Amino acid sequence: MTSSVDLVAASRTYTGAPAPAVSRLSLHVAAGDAVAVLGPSGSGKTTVLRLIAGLDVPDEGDIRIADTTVLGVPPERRGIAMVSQSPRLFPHMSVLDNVAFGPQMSGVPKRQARQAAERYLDLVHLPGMGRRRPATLSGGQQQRVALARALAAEPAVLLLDEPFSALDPSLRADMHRLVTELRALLQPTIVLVTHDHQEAALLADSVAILIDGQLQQHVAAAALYDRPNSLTVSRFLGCLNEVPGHARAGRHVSALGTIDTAYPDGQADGDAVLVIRQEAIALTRADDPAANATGCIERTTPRGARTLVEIATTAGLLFAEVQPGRRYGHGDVVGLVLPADQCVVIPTASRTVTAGQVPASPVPSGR
Amino acid sequence: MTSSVDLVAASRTYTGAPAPAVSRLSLHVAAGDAVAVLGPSGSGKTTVLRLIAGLDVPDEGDIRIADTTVLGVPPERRGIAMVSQSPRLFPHMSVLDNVAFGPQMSGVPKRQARQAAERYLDLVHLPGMGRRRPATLSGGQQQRVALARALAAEPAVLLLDEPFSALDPSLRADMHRLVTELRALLQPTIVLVTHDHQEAALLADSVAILIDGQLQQHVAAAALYDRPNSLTVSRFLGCLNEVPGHARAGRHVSALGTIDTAYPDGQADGDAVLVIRQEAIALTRADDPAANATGCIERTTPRGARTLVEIATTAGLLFAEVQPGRRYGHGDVVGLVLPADQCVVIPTASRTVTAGQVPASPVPSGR
Amino acid sequence: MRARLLLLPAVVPVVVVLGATLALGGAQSLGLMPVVGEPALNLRAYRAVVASGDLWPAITVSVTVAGAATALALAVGLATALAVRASRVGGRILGALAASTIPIPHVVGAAAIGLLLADTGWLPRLLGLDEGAWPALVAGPWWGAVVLEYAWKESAFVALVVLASLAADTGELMDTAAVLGAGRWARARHILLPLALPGLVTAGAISFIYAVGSFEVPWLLGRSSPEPLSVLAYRLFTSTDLTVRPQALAVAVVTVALSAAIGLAALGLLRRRPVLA
Amino acid sequence: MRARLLLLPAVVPVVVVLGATLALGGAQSLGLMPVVGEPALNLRAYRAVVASGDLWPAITVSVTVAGAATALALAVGLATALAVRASRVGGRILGALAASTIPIPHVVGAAAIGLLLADTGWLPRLLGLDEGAWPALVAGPWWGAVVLEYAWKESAFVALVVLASLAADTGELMDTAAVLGAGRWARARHILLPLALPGLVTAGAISFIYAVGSFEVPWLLGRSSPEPLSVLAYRLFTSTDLTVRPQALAVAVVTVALSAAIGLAALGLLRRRPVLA
Repeated sequence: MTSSVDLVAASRTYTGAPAPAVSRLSLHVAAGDAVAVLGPSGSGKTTVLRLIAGLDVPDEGDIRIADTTVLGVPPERRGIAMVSQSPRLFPHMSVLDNVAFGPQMSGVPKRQARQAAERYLDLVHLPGMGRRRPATLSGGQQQRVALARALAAEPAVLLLDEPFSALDPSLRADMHRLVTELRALLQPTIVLVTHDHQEAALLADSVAILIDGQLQQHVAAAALYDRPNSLTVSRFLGCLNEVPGHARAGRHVSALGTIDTAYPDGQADGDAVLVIRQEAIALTRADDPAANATGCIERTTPRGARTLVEIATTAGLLFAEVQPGRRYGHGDVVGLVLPADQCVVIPTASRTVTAGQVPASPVPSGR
Repeated sequence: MTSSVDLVAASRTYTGAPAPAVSRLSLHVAAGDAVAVLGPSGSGKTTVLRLIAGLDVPDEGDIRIADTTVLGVPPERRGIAMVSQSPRLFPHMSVLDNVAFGPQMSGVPKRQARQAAERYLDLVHLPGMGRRRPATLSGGQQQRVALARALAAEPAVLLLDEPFSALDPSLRADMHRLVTELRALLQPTIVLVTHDHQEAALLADSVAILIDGQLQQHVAAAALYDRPNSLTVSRFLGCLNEVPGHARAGRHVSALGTIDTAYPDGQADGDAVLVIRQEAIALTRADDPAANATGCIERTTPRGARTLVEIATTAGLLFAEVQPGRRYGHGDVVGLVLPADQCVVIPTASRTVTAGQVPASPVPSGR
Repeated sequence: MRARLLLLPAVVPVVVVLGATLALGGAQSLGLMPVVGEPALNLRAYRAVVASGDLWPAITVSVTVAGAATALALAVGLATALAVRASRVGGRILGALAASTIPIPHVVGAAAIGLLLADTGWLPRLLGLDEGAWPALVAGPWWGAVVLEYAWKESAFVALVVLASLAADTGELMDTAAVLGAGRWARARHILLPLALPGLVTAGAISFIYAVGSFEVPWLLGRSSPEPLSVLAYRLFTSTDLTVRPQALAVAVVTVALSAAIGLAALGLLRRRPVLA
Repeated sequence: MRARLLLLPAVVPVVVVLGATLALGGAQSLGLMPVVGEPALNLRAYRAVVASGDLWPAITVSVTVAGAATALALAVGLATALAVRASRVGGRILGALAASTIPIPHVVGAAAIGLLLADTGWLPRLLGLDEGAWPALVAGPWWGAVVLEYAWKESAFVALVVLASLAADTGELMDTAAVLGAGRWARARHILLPLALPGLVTAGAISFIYAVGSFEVPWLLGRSSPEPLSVLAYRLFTSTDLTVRPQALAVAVVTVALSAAIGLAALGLLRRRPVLA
């Protein structure tokens, strides 16, 4: 019942748009796998789903479901289902008939379709809600019904388009638990579109990072933050520390000194930027022999229970996020520990970035 | 130009509602201060702002601005301004006229009002956008205009009602920088309503935690996570670890053993729950003499670049969030370090909680 | 309190005219305000209209003509609205066409239809048909021209109301249904039609009420006998015999009652199917 | 492609009747389809109507009456809509009242107004006024009864259109304006009125066009001379002298042109003020 999904060098440019929404995108999703397409708004994520769903057609390239091209196949015969950011429940039907819609369309008699719908309502923890009108449910409940409706259609591929981004953090956590539960139970192929790194890493097996319509990197979810392959990706994932310099024999040399990196084999040698996440830098005493560098506290900002600390070093400002209870004051001198396996080196040639971390003016969020 | 704001035992029950939206709420905001009212959706946060704004009237209690009651004073004469979750720009006016609306209403001639508006548009980093129609701006830009419009009215009190929760994370970060900047520049009294802990801690001087219409705790923003006064607050702030037991002479005794707490003076002695944030627990080798307890890895979940680790201990499951690069497998035995200053003790008598951390079905998000 | 005061200038004329119309019209039809003689509450005027044999045929004709015209207008208007939704370019042209019929008064439309469809009209002449071969649409037994005139004019109205009443997210709901396996016809039947229903009911009721109440079109294009309600009321009202005026008002009251019944039925239908705001 | 085909059943009748109406009506008014004699393109019919001295007075009367009625309907309708927005309880009653005038046909409304306002009507009798003390509203020089009838009927329509066209977030915008320091009147002037404008323009244009095109009301309640456009066209069209029929169509063409001009002006006004979707 689950199928693989492939985009093969698919491009799509909207009339009047200056740049393609999606550009020569190739992506493989194995049957039963969950892939997250992660990117900022306006990066073409939703277009990817619309192309798979058949609501939009690529200008070039191919879309394949279960290794067969589906170009020319209308949405209703692609064996898919989709959940969007807004629940999009049919307002004139009861909750039960909403969920029974998919089975009914595939020819299941009304009574059986409704019985199936009851089961899926149970699955999303809304038993007995079937007789209510969608408008009488809360936003989180409506989104669960949308999920039940999509699952009830028994799709070979389930498309999720930022399905939880309109929900409260606590409702979102509930929905994440629910999806994990349903994945274990039903094992559909899932393509999830999101701008939330955490959601991507949490729900998917692998993450495809899409920026400006181009696939930047496709990595296992568990390794999402480990090895960004460009500054674009690193910045998009929220990494704040970049130290220009050059790599030699697996070490990075810069104004900060010589630092052991995650590439001891020297594969990244040459002009290169050292990138290390603020979560990975540990602060210690200035005279700690384990410290790779020393610096002077410039500023602190609360980050949840933790604190983001800005440290002035010989290589400019570096950022570290420290655990609760550590208090630093302006001017304190500290040592910085940069674990070698967290020190990523990105060759300068790949510096194709213009904006990103710079406080740029917001981009219109076209889809 | 800035004024203090006080709610004095203010209550408000909506007709037909089973419980009061706000119940005997007293809150003091000093002139020039920023107070965040933090709570889950449906907790009465927006009602607080509507009461201050005069868009709603308390059933009981008093609302005071600059130490004078404003009951009976209509919104337009309270010297306030408000920014809501949606920008609510006037669609039939240019951006400039939107921003100039406040000054014009207070009698400033049109030309001068527009000149003032230009200045405020510069302040929110939208110079030269004045002639455009609101609908042609992106969501983030519209929200900046809404902020400029509120500031241009030169309010004694600025009310912010989840003003950034509809924005992308990166736009939200931009807006947070902007508000911090504007606070330094204009020093208005600010009441900010949000469900986002981080936003509350970042933007406000102090945080009032409102749950089910009742003020739970009002603490300095820097100490938001340090000393929750009840399990309700602790859970709302996302703390996952609770160990029942009792406190004696400043130490907590439970199935986990005897743990030094943040109350060495014994002020919290008696039956009590030990509460410690997952960010504060450090993992170490099982044989590390610094470890307070040992446990066995049950499960790991990605949490951004970090990993949330569930550890089975003699006191049940405990949670720790560990830095990037630490990998644990199911069954690994580890030591847990619980820093004494992070071990909060909450007397069991205050256990007034029913739901919270339990994966409850979502609550309708009425306002 | 202030808002209540604001209501007054708006309430007063509506109440006065509506109240006066219904109360006094009702009163005169019930014999309480005779042109000559003493006032007395009775159903004489109603009995007289019934006795004249004009009332039942008038009701039949009015309801049939209005019903047929409304049914036709609903079908064409719905098709137009769906076509506008479905295609963008065609949609704009069609919308403009539909809107362009609005400034044409009924009396002009009726005249044009008359010129077009009469036995000796342009269309039979254009088609080169003999008099016998062309159906008697104008002033014929089937009120064809009257029905067509109303249907033509009201279908544009129906299309515009349906388009306006379809929620902004109809397209998204259609996409959702497609992805869930609903083909073109299933989407039209299960999604579009139910969503368009409130608009159809509203437009249909207004259209029907208009067709029952209006009288220039049947006068220009209909037969002289049986008369529809509006024509009958008008003839009795403008009669030189002032004693039949209560009968005119009785017919008017019947017309208003019929219209109100349709309006209430429409409201009932709209209530039964809750619509998302 | 398929969507295009769907368009056909909807497009055909609209195009045929609209096209035929305008083309053939225009053609006949321009002498291309004379009842007797040879076809020849000329403005004879137009010149004849102008020469008869009926056209200019007819245009003046039509525009004045329709304009006055529309202005009154807009004022009362807007006040009603605002009052409905402002108060909840009063609002519902008022909305029901406004809606309840819709099922009353114009001919019935006109008759009632006539009975109410004529020299010998109920109102002067009720007030115990002499004939001289009561203004000549019905069939008087100022067309008072005609204006009042249209205004009464259309004000309900205006109120409903304005209410429907006010965006769902109007209340929030009003709150926002209040918090920014705008008092009751400033809010009405700077927020509510501009937001209601598209509805007012739309309803006003439709109302005006209706009043210009309709003829039963002026016939029942107006003077016999000068005739408004619709009455003039109707009289010429139903005249036993078939040679004046081109003149009837010329008047109809002028009426439609006038209505279309108002419609285009309204569209222009609506374009100039962009409204948030």
